[in-house]
Amino acid sequence: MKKILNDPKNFVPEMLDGLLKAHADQLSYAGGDVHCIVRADAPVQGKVALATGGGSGHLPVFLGYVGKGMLDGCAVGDVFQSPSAEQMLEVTRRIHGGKGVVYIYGNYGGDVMNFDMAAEMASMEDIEVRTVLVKDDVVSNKDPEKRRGVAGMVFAFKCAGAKADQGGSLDEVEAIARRALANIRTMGMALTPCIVPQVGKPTFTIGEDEMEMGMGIHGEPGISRESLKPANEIAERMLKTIREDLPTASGDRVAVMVNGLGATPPEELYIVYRRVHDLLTADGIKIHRAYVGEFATSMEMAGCSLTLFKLDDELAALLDYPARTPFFVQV
Amino acid sequence: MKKILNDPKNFVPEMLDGLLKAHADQLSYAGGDVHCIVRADAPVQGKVALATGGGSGHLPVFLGYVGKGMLDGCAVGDVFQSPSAEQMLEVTRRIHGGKGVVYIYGNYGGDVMNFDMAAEMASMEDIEVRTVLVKDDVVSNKDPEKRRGVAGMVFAFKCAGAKADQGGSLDEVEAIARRALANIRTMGMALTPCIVPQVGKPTFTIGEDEMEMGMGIHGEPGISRESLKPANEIAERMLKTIREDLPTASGDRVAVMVNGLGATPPEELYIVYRRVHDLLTADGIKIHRAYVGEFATSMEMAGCSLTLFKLDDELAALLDYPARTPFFVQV
Amino acid sequence: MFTVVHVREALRRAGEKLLDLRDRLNELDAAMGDGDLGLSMSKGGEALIEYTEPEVSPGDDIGKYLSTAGIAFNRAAPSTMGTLLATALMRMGKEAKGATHLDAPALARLIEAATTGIQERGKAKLGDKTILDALIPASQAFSAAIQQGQPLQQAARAMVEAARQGRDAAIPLRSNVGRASWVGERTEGKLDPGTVLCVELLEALTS
Amino acid sequence: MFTVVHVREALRRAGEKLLDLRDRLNELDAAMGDGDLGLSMSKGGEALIEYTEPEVSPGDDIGKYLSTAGIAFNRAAPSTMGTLLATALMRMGKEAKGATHLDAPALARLIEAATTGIQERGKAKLGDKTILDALIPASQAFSAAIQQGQPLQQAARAMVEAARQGRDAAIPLRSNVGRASWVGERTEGKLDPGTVLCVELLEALTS
Ligand SMILES: Nc1ncnc2c1ncn2[C@@H]1O[C@H](COP(=O)(O)OP(=O)(O)O)[C@@H](O)[C@H]1O
Ligand SMILES: Nc1ncnc2c1ncn2[C@@H]1O[C@H](COP(=O)(O)OP(=O)(O)O)[C@@H](O)[C@H]1O
Ligand SMILES: [Mg+2]
Ligand SMILES: [Mg+2]
Ligand SMILES: [Mg+2]
Ligand SMILES: [Mg+2]
Repeated sequence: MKKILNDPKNFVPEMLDGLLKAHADQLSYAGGDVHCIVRADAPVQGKVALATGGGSGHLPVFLGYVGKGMLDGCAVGDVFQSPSAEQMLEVTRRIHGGKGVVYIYGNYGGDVMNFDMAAEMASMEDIEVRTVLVKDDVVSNKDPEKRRGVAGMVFAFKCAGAKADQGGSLDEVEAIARRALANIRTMGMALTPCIVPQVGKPTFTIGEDEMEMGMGIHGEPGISRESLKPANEIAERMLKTIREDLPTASGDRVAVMVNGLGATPPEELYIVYRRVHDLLTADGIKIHRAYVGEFATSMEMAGCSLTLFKLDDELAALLDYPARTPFFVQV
Repeated sequence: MKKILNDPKNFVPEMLDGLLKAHADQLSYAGGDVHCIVRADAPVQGKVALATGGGSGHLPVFLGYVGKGMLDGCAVGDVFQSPSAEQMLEVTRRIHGGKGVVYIYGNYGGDVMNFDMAAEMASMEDIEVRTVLVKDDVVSNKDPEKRRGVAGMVFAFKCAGAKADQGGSLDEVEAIARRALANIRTMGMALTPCIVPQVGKPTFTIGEDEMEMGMGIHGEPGISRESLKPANEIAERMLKTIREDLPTASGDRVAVMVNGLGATPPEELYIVYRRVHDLLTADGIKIHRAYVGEFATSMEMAGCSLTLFKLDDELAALLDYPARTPFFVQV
Repeated sequence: MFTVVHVREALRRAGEKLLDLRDRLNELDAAMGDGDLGLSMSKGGEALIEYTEPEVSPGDDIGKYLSTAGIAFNRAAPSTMGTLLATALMRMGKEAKGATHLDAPALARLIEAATTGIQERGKAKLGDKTILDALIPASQAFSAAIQQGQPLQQAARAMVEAARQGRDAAIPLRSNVGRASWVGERTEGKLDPGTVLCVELLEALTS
Repeated sequence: MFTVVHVREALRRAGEKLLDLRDRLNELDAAMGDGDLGLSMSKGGEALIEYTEPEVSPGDDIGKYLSTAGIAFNRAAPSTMGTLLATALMRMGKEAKGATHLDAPALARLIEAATTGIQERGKAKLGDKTILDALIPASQAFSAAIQQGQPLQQAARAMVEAARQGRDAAIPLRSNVGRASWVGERTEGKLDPGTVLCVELLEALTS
């Protein structure tokens, strides 16, 4: 296992300790537990608070988006594992600014059950909680309600966070998160597995010349294992699959994200972006903003995902709104 | 070769095409050659212009720092290969705002020779060029003049870029770049090689349980090949080596960069940062700013580097000054 | 009649079994999920072992003992299965609230409460290829045997046997919930790790 | 007497040799540098082959032909070695400026100019374990043989032999400039790729 770490058991707490030290001006933690990350200035009184959470190993997702204009708090679990209901409750208490809390997180079994428990407990403390599940991974299930959440969640954080920062009500912030997510689709592919530190071996095996289309960010098998294709073909197929699920036509305005899963260099991501850009532009679709880089990763997995976000005027303005977190700055 | 690309021969031009399309609001190119990247608003009249250049495969280095408050232009070579003197001259012409140009780039044979040729040609066109070589890699040579340039160059770009943005003269901007670099040291280590697309196989081989301390960013062998050590020990040794070369004592103020070489996840970088932070803090050294992430990479190489930058009041203020490029935003 | 002393021993055995199962569960989960079931269960197991460290007195409240075990288990293992098993412990605790002694019918009610808790928390049905495919028939077999007046040993054997049959009957099915459901038809023909866990845990608890 | 026709043929042979050497130079460079020497030289080789595509007339200016070849070579291969070889071509071009015919002493001056150009551009000395360790003795041997009135074939053989000896004499040395210098003592005992290139190129040019 080629990793720079100390005892694998301390991987997450040491990572969090380092991160809190590096970003003490922006981040703090609640309840004496470094897994309960909150904005340094939490609670922001009179603002709807946004929280997320999930397993570690996906930086910048999830905690990397805690900061001004995006999220107020994040409960951090062990690698690829949900945080506990207690930790989520701790974050919820600390960020609540009197106007309620919106949970936005990925549709994974453990997370859903724990966040549900946390929401039940929070409501017993008179904190109103709304839950918005991210289910943007188009190929993970035919039933849109059963899909898992991947990189597209960043756009939801961005728009809902902007709405909350602008003084939106609990209803309004929840509605923006839902409307954004209704217009967000992602598809991913992987070339190599990653290694969970405490497991110590790759999450799956794959041939030296193979790729897996539709691979999940925890190494969940995708829709097809096949020989490695050229970047243009990969880009085309991901875009086609997404557009079959999210109809887009000439005159539409979109944001595009080409996201690296960890080991894939930005150079390769730009080669993928190039093809996506050319195809969309050729169809008369306007690219309002392009995001190319690592936004939601799987440790050292090689591969990428493509996210399309169809915008209306309000969503575009919310996406453009400034934000500042340790991993995401937009001016 | 597990890479997402089309024909390896087109790796760099396709990457640049995608990048220019993604960041058309911030970047443009000179002389009809996508290898000659310049700020979209170049030339900025009445400002000293800053240029860099070097081989591809190190994103965000080099072109990723072209933007407001940092660099004006960058000549981009093929993977790990210098751009040509002609390309550098093209960039120089396009960014010159009447107050001269400062070249800041890494001390590599091919680059030095081509930039020297470019500077000679530019002076024949009455453009005054100053050259500042980056030689921050402490272990690459005992003789400081023969060292190679690595991640520390980003701090030099930042400070010199801020000085130029504030209206500094050619002498002043050059002096800041030199003063910054006199106070910057970096050391790196690697766990895995990377693959140059047109070569198609790893730059070196290394055992499954080995690391190389002092490894260069093109895979140049380092100072010792040894069994993989815990993160804390790696951090301690890099810090110790750097501090032997750049004396630091209680009361000093520094900026710290823990830089990932490509495949190493940010989680691991924060574990390294944590140890560096604790050691410096224990010695009474104040950490003015911490940068943890990918700032200078080697494609999909696993490993990291540590950079220490000893600050005086002016350098600290210049480091704090806002900047905005496609890869680096500071507010 | 069972007291908290027996419950403590049973939880301890369960905890040790979870440690033993680490590699096997990781492997099974890797084949159709994310390969971490052994990891999270061994953490839960450690928490149970630590939790059962202190002595108990035969007159202690069994319900409270089980509920608090559930909270400790969730803290240590907040994964899907960890949360389901924590819910099971908490529901058993709720069912046994105030009791210091349990007879066979009370034991059957506890197992029913655990099964219902897992169904409500996870919203899965029989045939979805989850732990429930082993647990529901096991719980039913146990309750039926107790109702028929069979001795406890025999009822326990019937329960474990029903769990085994449920586990094996689920092999050809396709996973319909949780991470494994994303794998789709490739889960057909494979053992569901949750059903394996169920069989092993029931064996450990009744041994 | 040599005309541009011979020069063109020589450059073409050099270009083809550079293509042939691709893998070998990559391997040698990987052992002590960044492993790209074969890559850049094959690009330079392609550029030379393309450059020598058009016919030339025996009366053309040899100097101009060589200078322009240097610019084309630098554009295609702006690496350390590429820039040095481009400089060599340009300096030979400067030396031969205006000439349509070259005799043996003129050829010797061309090779001396190339050697000086590489020294000035790269600032390396004899013994630094670079291409110069083969090129300087080769150039000296050629000039000496021509001065002694030896026939061209024999002078060429002396040149190549001197380059070989320089290449081999550099094996035990430690690289003192360029990327390889960072490798330090681990370069001792290894062939410098630049010296190998020098021998091969001189062989190709004189064959
Ligand atoms: N909704 C559910 N209800 C009941 N059991 C479930 C449910 N989802 C998954 N499972 C069971 O949990 C097992 C996987 O547990 P675990 O590895 O903890 O999941 P994850 O890694 O997704 O958090 C599966 O084998 C299955 O038996
Ligand atoms: N300053 C120099 N002067 C002359 N030759 C040099 C110099 N630096 C390096 N070399 C030669 O160049 C060879 C490496 O060339 P190349 O692979 O192009 O370098 P790089 O990859 O560093 O650009 C070395 O083997 C050596 O012979
Ligand atoms: Mg899991
Ligand atoms: Mg090179
Ligand atoms: Mg699992
Ligand atoms: Mg080289």
